[in-house]
Amino acid sequence: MILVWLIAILIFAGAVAPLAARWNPRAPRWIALIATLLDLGLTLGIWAQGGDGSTRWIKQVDWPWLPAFGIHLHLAVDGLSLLLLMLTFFLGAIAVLASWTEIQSSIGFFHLNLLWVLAGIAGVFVALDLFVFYFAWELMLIPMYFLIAIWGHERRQYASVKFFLFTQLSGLLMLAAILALYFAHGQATGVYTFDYLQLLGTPLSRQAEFWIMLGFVAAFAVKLPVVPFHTWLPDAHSEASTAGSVILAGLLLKTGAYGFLRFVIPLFPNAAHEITPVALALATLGILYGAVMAFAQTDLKRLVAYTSVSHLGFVLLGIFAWNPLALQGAVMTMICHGFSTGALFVLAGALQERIHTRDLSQMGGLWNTAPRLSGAGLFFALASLGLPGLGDFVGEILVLLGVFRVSTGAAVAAAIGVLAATFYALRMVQRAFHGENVHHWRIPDLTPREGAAIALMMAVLLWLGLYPQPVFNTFRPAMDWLQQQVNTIVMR
Amino acid sequence: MLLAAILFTLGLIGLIARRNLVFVLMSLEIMLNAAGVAFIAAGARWGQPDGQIMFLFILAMAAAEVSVGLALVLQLYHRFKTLDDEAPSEMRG
Amino acid sequence: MHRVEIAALLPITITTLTALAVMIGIAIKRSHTQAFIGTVVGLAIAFASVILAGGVPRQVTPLLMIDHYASIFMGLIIVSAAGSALLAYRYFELRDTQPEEFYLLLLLATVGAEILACSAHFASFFLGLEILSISLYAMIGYLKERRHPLEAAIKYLILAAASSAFLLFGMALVYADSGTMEFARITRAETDTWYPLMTTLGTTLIFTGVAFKLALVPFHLWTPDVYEGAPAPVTAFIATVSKAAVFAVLLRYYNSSAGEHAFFVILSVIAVASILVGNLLALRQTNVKRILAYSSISHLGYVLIALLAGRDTGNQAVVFYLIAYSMTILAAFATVTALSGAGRDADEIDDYGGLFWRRPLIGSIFTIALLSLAGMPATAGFIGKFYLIAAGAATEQWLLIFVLIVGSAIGLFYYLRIIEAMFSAAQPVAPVLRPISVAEGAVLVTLAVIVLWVGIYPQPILAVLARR
Amino acid sequence: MLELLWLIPAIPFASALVLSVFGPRFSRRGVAVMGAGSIAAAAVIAMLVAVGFLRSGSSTYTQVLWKWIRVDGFEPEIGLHLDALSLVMVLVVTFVGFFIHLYSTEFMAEDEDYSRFFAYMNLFVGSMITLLLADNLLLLYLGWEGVGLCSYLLIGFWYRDPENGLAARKAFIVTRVGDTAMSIALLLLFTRLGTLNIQELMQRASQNWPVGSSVATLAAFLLLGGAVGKSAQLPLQVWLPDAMAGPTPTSALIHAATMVTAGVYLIARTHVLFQLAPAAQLAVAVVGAATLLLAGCSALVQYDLKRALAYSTISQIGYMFLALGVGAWTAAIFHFLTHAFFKALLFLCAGVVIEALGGEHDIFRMGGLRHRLPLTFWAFFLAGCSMSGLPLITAGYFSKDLIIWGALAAEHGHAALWWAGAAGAVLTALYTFRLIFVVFFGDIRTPVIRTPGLAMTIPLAVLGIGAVLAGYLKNPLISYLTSALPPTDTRQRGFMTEDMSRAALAFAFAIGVYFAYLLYRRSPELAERVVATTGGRKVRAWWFSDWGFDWLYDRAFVRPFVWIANINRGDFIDGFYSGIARAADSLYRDLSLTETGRVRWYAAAILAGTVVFAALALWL
Repeated sequence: MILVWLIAILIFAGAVAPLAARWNPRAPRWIALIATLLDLGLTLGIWAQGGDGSTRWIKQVDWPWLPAFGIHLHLAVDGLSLLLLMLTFFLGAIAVLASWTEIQSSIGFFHLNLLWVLAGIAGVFVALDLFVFYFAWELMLIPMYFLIAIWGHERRQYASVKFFLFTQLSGLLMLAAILALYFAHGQATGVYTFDYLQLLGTPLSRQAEFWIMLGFVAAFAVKLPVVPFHTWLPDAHSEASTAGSVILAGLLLKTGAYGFLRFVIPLFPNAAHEITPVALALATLGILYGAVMAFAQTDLKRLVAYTSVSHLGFVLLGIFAWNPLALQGAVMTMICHGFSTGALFVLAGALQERIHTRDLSQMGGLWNTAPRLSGAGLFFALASLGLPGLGDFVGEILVLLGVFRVSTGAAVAAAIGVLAATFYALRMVQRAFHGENVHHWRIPDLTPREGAAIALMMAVLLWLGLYPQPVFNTFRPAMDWLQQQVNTIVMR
Repeated sequence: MLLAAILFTLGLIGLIARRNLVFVLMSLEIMLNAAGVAFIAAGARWGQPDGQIMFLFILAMAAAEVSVGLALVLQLYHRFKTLDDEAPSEMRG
Repeated sequence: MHRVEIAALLPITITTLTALAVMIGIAIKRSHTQAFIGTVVGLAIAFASVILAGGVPRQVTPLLMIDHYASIFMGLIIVSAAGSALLAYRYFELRDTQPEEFYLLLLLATVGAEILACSAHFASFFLGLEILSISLYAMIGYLKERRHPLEAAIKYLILAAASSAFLLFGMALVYADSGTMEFARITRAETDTWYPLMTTLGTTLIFTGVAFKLALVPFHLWTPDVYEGAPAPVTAFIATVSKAAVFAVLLRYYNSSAGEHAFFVILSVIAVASILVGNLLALRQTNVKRILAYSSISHLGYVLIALLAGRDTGNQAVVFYLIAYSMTILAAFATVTALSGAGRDADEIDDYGGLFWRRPLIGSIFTIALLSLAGMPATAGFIGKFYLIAAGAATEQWLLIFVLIVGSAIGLFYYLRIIEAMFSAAQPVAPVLRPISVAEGAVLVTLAVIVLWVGIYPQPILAVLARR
Repeated sequence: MLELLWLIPAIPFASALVLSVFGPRFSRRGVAVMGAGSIAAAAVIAMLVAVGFLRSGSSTYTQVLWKWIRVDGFEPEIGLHLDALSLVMVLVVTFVGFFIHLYSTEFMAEDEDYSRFFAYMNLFVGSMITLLLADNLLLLYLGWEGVGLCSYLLIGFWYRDPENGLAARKAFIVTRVGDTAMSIALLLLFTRLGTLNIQELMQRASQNWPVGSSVATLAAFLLLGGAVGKSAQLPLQVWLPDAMAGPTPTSALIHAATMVTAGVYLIARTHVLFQLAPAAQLAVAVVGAATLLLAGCSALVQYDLKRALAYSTISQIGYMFLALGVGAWTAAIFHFLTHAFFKALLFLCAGVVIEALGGEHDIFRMGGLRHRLPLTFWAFFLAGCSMSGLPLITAGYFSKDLIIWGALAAEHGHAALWWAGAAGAVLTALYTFRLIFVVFFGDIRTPVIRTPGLAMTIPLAVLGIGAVLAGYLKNPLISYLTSALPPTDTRQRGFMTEDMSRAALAFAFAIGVYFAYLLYRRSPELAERVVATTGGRKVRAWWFSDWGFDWLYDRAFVRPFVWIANINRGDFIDGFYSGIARAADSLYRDLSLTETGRVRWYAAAILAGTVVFAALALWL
């Protein structure tokens, strides 16, 4: 029940926001902030109760929706979903804070979209019915599209349409695959249902399993994104407003990774195991390619966007290493990437608000005038390059440790990817914050509001870097279960 | 049956080849009547009255068709001062 | 005739009577409002009678088969016709012609459509189609003072008549072979003569006639011109009533007789071509009515997939999709109509620049309609598309599904272009916008609610469809 | 007492955190007290811990603070491990570190980013101590990367000059190349041995792997990769000379006394592994020997005071590597100790000199400073003597003697290595006294504008004493270190005895000093004449440019990478998708042509369609 509330609060608050805007133009901000914080509080409450790793499904709700198709409103959280929900609401609140002064036009409609996209993402993370999952998966695109298309930057139209087309096309492939699975299950067992738990272990021929899996993989690979399906990402990230970029990088990409973990691996273990070499190759390619691309960018947000390609490569790598170390590392990387990259986008947005450009060549020497902002930039650049002691490192080292057992080559290449991260991270710091302040910027430093958001994210990253065990404990049951699904395959 | 097919083809050629809208309407009439002939032939084959009934329907319908058609052609002549079927082709693409 | 049969025929009868009543009313006193109210009330009663009569399947003479599907289709046709009528009132009010006869034509066309929906025989097929078509010629050209409606009407007339000729000739050929004109009894009588070839040929010709009405590739070329030229409420009528009625007959005909491999292949080719060509043609089109015309080509292509998939799922998917599509496209044309000033229709994308910011309600509704056309969740179009893919997946039509997916992606592009314009900061070049009337507002909101409701909780409709 | 161990890294970390958050609001005095005081506190605690540890009599002490990660058998802890090796190093780091901090309070007094400097410095000390005390390789890696980060931050401390930024990035990236090798070593070790705890790791390695096994060799080589990066040994030495762009105290602390010896520490820490991999150990020795010679040559021709010292650092660390490579483990650590004192001192003196001359780095614009900066001169002189190995008095002599003798006589000793060491000793004396003669003797070329205050002179004095007297710790220290490191197993090879080696070292010192005197004091024209020859000029340029390593790396790695990255800035993969978009667009155009608006054309299309479908139907 509380799961429905989580989403209902967001939808309701989103619907109220434009109405409240007529009463007071600033009201939507407060509404959005309160709604996200309320949800964050609720999820923290769930975590406090059941996040100790003792049970697999911490909360569940199962209502019939469209019985004609065997569709239920089946929502549930396990440790993995719970953590991603917390990330969602945390970054949601951050996004609201980051847009506090940036968004000055149609504030009500902006927050409607912001809250609804969060609702969609939350829906994706809790859905245990494939139809509901797909529903939420597609539903989050529309507000996201508006966030980019209305409040984005110069090339927002191009970027938003590209984003929409990529995700929609791949999403429909997944829909076809979902239906194929539905009928395959129905024909095999006589039970026509979209329920995830029932669809697990559907007997499929080798070919059918492969093709159905491919439909799912298409959707998740575009979202993740896997090179060469990544080209929507730099455009969308760089053209979106700050909140849009934060949500895209911090959350939307995670839905792709989540999809692999929740659906591809458990539903199609055999087929997924068969594509391991391809997946590992694409993952390492993504890590390296993303890093090289990031190095070459002159647009700050585009640079950060390509770092996401690189980091999400680690996630894919971890998922397809088929062992607990890498798997948990992948999840850790997902979570930490949400914070570190989200924060970088917040900073990029703060910069753009101040100097009205994202072009690195127009920056330089900003430390001089905005030391707190620059220091934060440095901090998150370091997180991005995998500095031990910060969260990203924990995830990456676990992935590397896990992958090393499976494929030395991939692990070594990925380790080189970590090295390559140094190139772009330092280049970014140099171009933006260090050097002489040649353009004579005089900009205000982080405001207390921004500073608080950033400091919180720093604290979280440090915590995750030095004492990540509570997080591991939370998603361990989910991962253990996943591992059981996998083990029989890997053993063979 | 063969006669019907030949008539139909003639009508079709007229439809595609003629520019004058009145001739186009006439061609349509020929095609419709060809279909009617075909119905009669088919009805004859089975010794049923259905074919001839259909022919009657077709006649009635063709009359209605032509009356509306001529009304429109009249209007067209009013507006465009021509009966060329190329004239009313402002909408395209 | 038994009473039950009379009851079953009630919708058609009531619509016809309404037409008569309106005609007499006009003869007595010319009053737009009176004709309008008469039409709407009559259609409302007709709709009620559909619900009342929608019981057991009943064959009324060999001509008409009033079964479950026919009832649903008639309900859909009546609702769509009523919607068009509601839109027409204000639209014609602004244009100083004599609008009363329009309702007469509309009702007649509706009668034709209803007959089509029930038809189980070539004769009723043909009669219904012609009643519908001839009324439509006049409706399209109703604004005879203007050039574009006239052009559209002439084009439609010539081509529709030609396609009718094809259809009739095809019917004659099939009849010649099988000796019956009832769908259910058409069989290949002999195999040793060349007559069976005539059935094949005839069926192809019938498809030509039907495909023309449904605007399927390659018989689609008229569509954009007619959609653009016709008055917006008439376009709405063509896009909904005419399409639904013809598809109803196609569904019945295909299911009862034509489900052969050759025709399966032909219809598959038509479906694929319609989806791709329709969507591609709309890609950079700047006229909203033409965009909707092209999109209708592809949407009918989508529906063909369900038809081809067959079985119960397929048939249900066809009906569901047509309902969803009709409601959606009606909402879209309602927006176009509601925004069209007296001078011209609001049909250029530029007319919609910044619409959302100036008219949030209409903007939202049009957005919902477009998203529904694009098949986004929480709209009727999504469930419809879901149903189509389900139907395809149930019979493993993977190629067709793939084409549908590609087509949807292309389609998304141009729907987004309109949405983009509505949400942009641009102002329209020449303001054609006018304040909307209460009736229009009510229609718009109702349609939007329906589209959303069907998108979120389609269970009632699914339940009706599943009933046998 | 021992329980206080965790405070040694914690205090600097806490101070760094406080300084970075609230530093800008503190007064300068407050920052100085906080910055230097935290290190003093750490040093005091380190001494208390040392006392406690020595009293306890055990050879190791482990303090687990908390479980860092616990995932599927991978269970590194945040745990500290104290033994003789780490104790010695922690003491040196905190002690020398404190004096350098003290020195910095005055040296950096004028700088606007005073608090940021101390925040970085404290962060560095904390990381370095973490590195030294880590009980597992992952935590060690944390410290390892932490010190690398601080090195980067401090080299680029004066961020306004892009040159500094470049040097900083170069330092970070080049060391990270080594770190990557090291991280792969971690992966390999954990995968094969199932733990990263250093003690367990060493135990399991020696149990599971025979001497010379390929896995051990691979692991050792990978660790060596990390070590050469951090310690600026061949082939990754290129970053250290440029690192001199940082403030001088930084150079003293990070790039001379402590961080750059982390590689030495790493190899000593994992000595079991290297003992299992003789090939890797030989490589350590060869790298050390080659580095000490090459860097010595380069040091000879530098005219930037700090760069010259940087090359001397590389060269001295080469000695340590040489010692490790031949198996003279304790000698390496002893040399680390003495080197920490004399090299820190040299840098601090250089800082004084450079400050005094208003930022002049070129030694040939210096001169005659002996009288103007007497204390500095004496400190520099003592440290120089120590580094060059002035026999029997200085600390450097004792440590270097051990190494050179070990190069011949230790387990893996070899005559060639001895000769390299001896030649290096000549070079050391030569370049050191070149600096002394050029900077402190001769004519005054640039006026002294500033003399050091108390906070700068005290460290000079204290470290000066250390540079001389630390040598007398030799015997107790070495014997104490053997509780953590294997004893050096020496035996005579060939005719040479230990005394002869000592004499040779003394002789090398004398030769070096004499030639330095000859070339840079008595008749500088002689040096110029040598350099003036074509060969001389070329050799000089070659040595000056660090044997062309920079040039090579630039062309082999940096430029190709940047070229590839920039040429693909637009992402060629996107071309595929825009190609699809273009194709759709042209299809749209073509198809639009069919919509002619002409009714007869439409009718023809209907006919054509019908014919085609009829044909299709009949054919099927």
